Amino acid sequence: MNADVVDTGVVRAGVESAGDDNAGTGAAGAPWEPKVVAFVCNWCTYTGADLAGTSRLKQQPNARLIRVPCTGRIDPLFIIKAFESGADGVLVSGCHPADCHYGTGNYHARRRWTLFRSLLEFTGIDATRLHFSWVSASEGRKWVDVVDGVIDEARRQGPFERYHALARPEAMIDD
Amino acid sequence: MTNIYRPELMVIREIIDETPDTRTLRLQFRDPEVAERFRFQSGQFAEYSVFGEGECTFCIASSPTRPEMIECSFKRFGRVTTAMRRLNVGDTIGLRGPYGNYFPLERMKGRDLVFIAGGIGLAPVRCLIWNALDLRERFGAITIIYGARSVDDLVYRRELDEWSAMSGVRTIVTVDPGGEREGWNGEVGFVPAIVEKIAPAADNAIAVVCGPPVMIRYTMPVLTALGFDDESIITTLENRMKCGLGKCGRCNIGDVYVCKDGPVFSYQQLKALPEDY
Amino acid sequence: MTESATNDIRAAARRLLADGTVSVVIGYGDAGPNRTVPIFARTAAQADRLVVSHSALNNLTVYLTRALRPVGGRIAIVAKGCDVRALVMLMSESQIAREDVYVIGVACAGVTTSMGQPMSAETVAAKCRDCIVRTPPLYDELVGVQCEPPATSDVLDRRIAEIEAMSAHERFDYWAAELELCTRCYACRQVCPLCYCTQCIVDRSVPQWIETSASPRANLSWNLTRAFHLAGRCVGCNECERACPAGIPLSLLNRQLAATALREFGYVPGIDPAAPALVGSYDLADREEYIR
Amino acid sequence: MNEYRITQESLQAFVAALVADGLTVLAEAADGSGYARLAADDRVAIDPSRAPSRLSMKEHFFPKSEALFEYRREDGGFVLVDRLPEVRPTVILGARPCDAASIGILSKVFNWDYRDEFFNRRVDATIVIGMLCAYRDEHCFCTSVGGAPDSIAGSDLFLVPLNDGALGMRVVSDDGERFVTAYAHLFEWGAPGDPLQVDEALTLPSVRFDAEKVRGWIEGHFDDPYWSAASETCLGCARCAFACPVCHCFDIVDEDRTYGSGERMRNWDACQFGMFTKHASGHNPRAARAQRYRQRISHKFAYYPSRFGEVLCTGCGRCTRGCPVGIDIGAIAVEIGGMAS
Repeated sequence: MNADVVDTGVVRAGVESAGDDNAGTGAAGAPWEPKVVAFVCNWCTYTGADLAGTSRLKQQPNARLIRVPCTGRIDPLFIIKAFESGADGVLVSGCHPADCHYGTGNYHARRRWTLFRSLLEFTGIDATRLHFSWVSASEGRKWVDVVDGVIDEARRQGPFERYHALARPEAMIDD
Repeated sequence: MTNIYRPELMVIREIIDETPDTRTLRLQFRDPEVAERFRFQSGQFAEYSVFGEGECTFCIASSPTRPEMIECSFKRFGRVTTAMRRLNVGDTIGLRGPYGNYFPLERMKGRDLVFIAGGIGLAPVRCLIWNALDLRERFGAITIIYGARSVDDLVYRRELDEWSAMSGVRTIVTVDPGGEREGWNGEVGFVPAIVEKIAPAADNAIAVVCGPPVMIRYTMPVLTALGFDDESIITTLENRMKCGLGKCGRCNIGDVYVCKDGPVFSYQQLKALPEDY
Repeated sequence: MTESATNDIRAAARRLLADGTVSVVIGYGDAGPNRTVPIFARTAAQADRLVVSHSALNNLTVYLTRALRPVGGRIAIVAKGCDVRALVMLMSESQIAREDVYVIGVACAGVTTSMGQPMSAETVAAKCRDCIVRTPPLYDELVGVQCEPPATSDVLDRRIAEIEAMSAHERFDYWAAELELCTRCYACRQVCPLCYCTQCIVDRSVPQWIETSASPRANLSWNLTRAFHLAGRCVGCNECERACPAGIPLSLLNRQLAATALREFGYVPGIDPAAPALVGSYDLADREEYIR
Repeated sequence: MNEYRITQESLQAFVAALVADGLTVLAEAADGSGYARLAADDRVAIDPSRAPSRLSMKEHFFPKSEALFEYRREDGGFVLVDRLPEVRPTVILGARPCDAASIGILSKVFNWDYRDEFFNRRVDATIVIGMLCAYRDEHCFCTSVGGAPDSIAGSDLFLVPLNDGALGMRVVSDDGERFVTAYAHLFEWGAPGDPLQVDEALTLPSVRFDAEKVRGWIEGHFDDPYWSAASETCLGCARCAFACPVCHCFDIVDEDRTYGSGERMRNWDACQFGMFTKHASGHNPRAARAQRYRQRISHKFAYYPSRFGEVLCTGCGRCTRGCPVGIDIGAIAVEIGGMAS
């Protein structure tokens, strides 16, 4: 993907397919596995995750990474869409403060997150399923810790039933 | 007790790229019984589904005289057509229809036919052209005037060549000024100007005009000047539609529902409508 | 807000139209007992239809970016304090230039919750009970009698506190039940002076981020997005809630976010046109203890 | 005409019996929002002089969102599953005449040529118990569009207040007759209390305009500057259309529920939205607010009457009461009627 141009269609397709019933679970009859969507910036966290891979650090396979140019590009709609599409946990991760490739994208993002978390909390959407981190290109180890932590937390919490149930046909008003 | 909104399933058998942005799908019903039942007339339209994305309205571009395949031609514009472009041979498409009225083939019998089309507006006309050609002895002389923005934007290119080669069919292809390129030996000029230049005889003739609104607006007075009366000029309206069943209200113009009372209108009928299209 | 304020507005409108200062005055027209409707006065006769009263509910600044966006020249607008806050936001977001609008500010003692109500302690709008802008923060001329700010009664804040006191599950169920009623008529968006996008995200279909069905899931997505897009921008005029046919307490969502903006960033929107937008700026010291 | 006498107690027992029999009972909610479902032990209040709810009862026959069918990705193709509604027998209790009239008007468009079984099944499963309406305000104008506060159009049974505070229930359709038989034991036969005489006790809303004249003017004034003036303050939301008992425009969209499988939905839509008629090419026949407003008024008072023989308006006044900028459809019809004279 061209890191400077995000086709929102690609992001949406990525988010939705992350909720694919076949993703995250093993063969039929296998125990439930959490689905986690991770929105990561191209310059730091994605590279850090890549480093974890090339360093052959072991991590759980439950997270789908969606790479965006900068955390400043992460619209809270991405997060809503991820939960709508079946995510049990969402991770948003980018460059440490002062390290943003574009200078200030992560500072702007941080403000938005503070407001968005407050809105989620107020509406009772379990904000503990939404995680934020700074992971630099050199922090492969931290990436593994963070993403495993998010997955473990989602596993402990179980399926995000409350939100996903909104999509069921029977949730529609019916006489 | 039937669900009037439920489409029949079709399979894409062939994909033809007409231009860089226009594509024709050749479709067959999955269920042979449905295929057997399906009947339509030239000028009717259908609602095509890409499941997960929605429905889109196109005329049926193939002729009823060639029922083995249903064809639709489309340009990528919105959500559904974007998805439609991603489909491959063997993929599923839904179809509801046919809907609407059709070209008055009976009234055209024994008369000269003048087909005038612009851009992708050739699709409904093409359906009628093949319909007329397959019943050739019923009609008089046939003139086809077709224009597009540029040489690259001409659709059904191979068929234009085919029609050009036919005796008793006069085919004039034009491109907008600036749209020509080296080796182009067709006309250059906007459709209304070319119609004026070609000046098809209005005597015992019917003109069928399809294309972008601006082309239709400027072609009508030319035809009138040539002596075509309002009843002998026929066009189609391309209103936005959703249901195709005269319910959703989208294609309503005055007391007319384009999806039921149209899409085919004579110039006379069109003049009686409020200019809301 | 008295007869004299109405007379002052009429006189101002007549003068501004006569001397060519403005081409139109957006104001409130009399529409029967305890009712007004927005009117656009372009002549002296129309100016004499202008009124102002406790029934001047509409936030007329919505017309500056909608109906009158194409109108050239200067426009006069009758605006209460809360309306002027919206105007300040429109200026700070470069949607309208200060010199293009002539503000007939109204010193406001409060309006009623809905049309047709006489003013009383019961009918006064919730937003007016703890108004911080009885005198507008900005105006070209001021009508009405300046009055003391009310003793804060915190009706909205108390309701917010009640909801915050619920468990997360109760909060979720509460909002799911409220938002299920949403019909997606978009009256909340259309009456909002700060929802001025020429194409709303919900009307974009490639890709379709927000589903258009009035289903529980789609309604949640739409209403969260609407509220969030107003975070740090909403000035609390509460027109969205008044316009909502389903009676959803949208003002609580907006006000809770405003409270967060104040608590976290010390930010109050719509007071200072020169202040940078909340989400368009940052501070190195912004909190981040929730970020790993 | 058969008539039953219903007291508050028997009304309460009636609703309890209906709910116990598995029926859905809908009545205008006390909070004024719309027609909502009653539970067996809810206090039932029939108050003919209460203001109409914000939303009409249309939603019961034509939901704001409903699935038309389900699509499932299977074996490289798709499987479609019908979702024709299985509607529980329903009783609408205390429907206003301006609401009950909507069923007949909507049936025309939902059944010309193609029959819409989604609408029809809901209508067929419903018994409408209308109510003589004693509410009046400056926005009511049912008598100008062929209705009346005591009109039984669309009702199966009809409630009238009696002088002694009880209600009289008249049987006004065969369906109503069949239905009420099962519950007749709960009521007294005949009506000892005198029914309030409509012409004496109730003032009819005065006829404000001649709908035929309004139609005539609209048909000849498509390009009249009046349309811009009338719609000047309209903000283009759909509150009027969604509150209207007879506005019926809709959109059809697909929504995935899980990856690759989902539902085709039908959702309320409105001619007031700029997107409504916008072509894929970008061309929009009604790009301007005034054009859309003209469509709204013309469709109601000219196009629909000339196509289906019914004014697309029951005079309930909901659009006007709810309009955030106070646009008054009755006043507009009066103005147009005035221009026609």
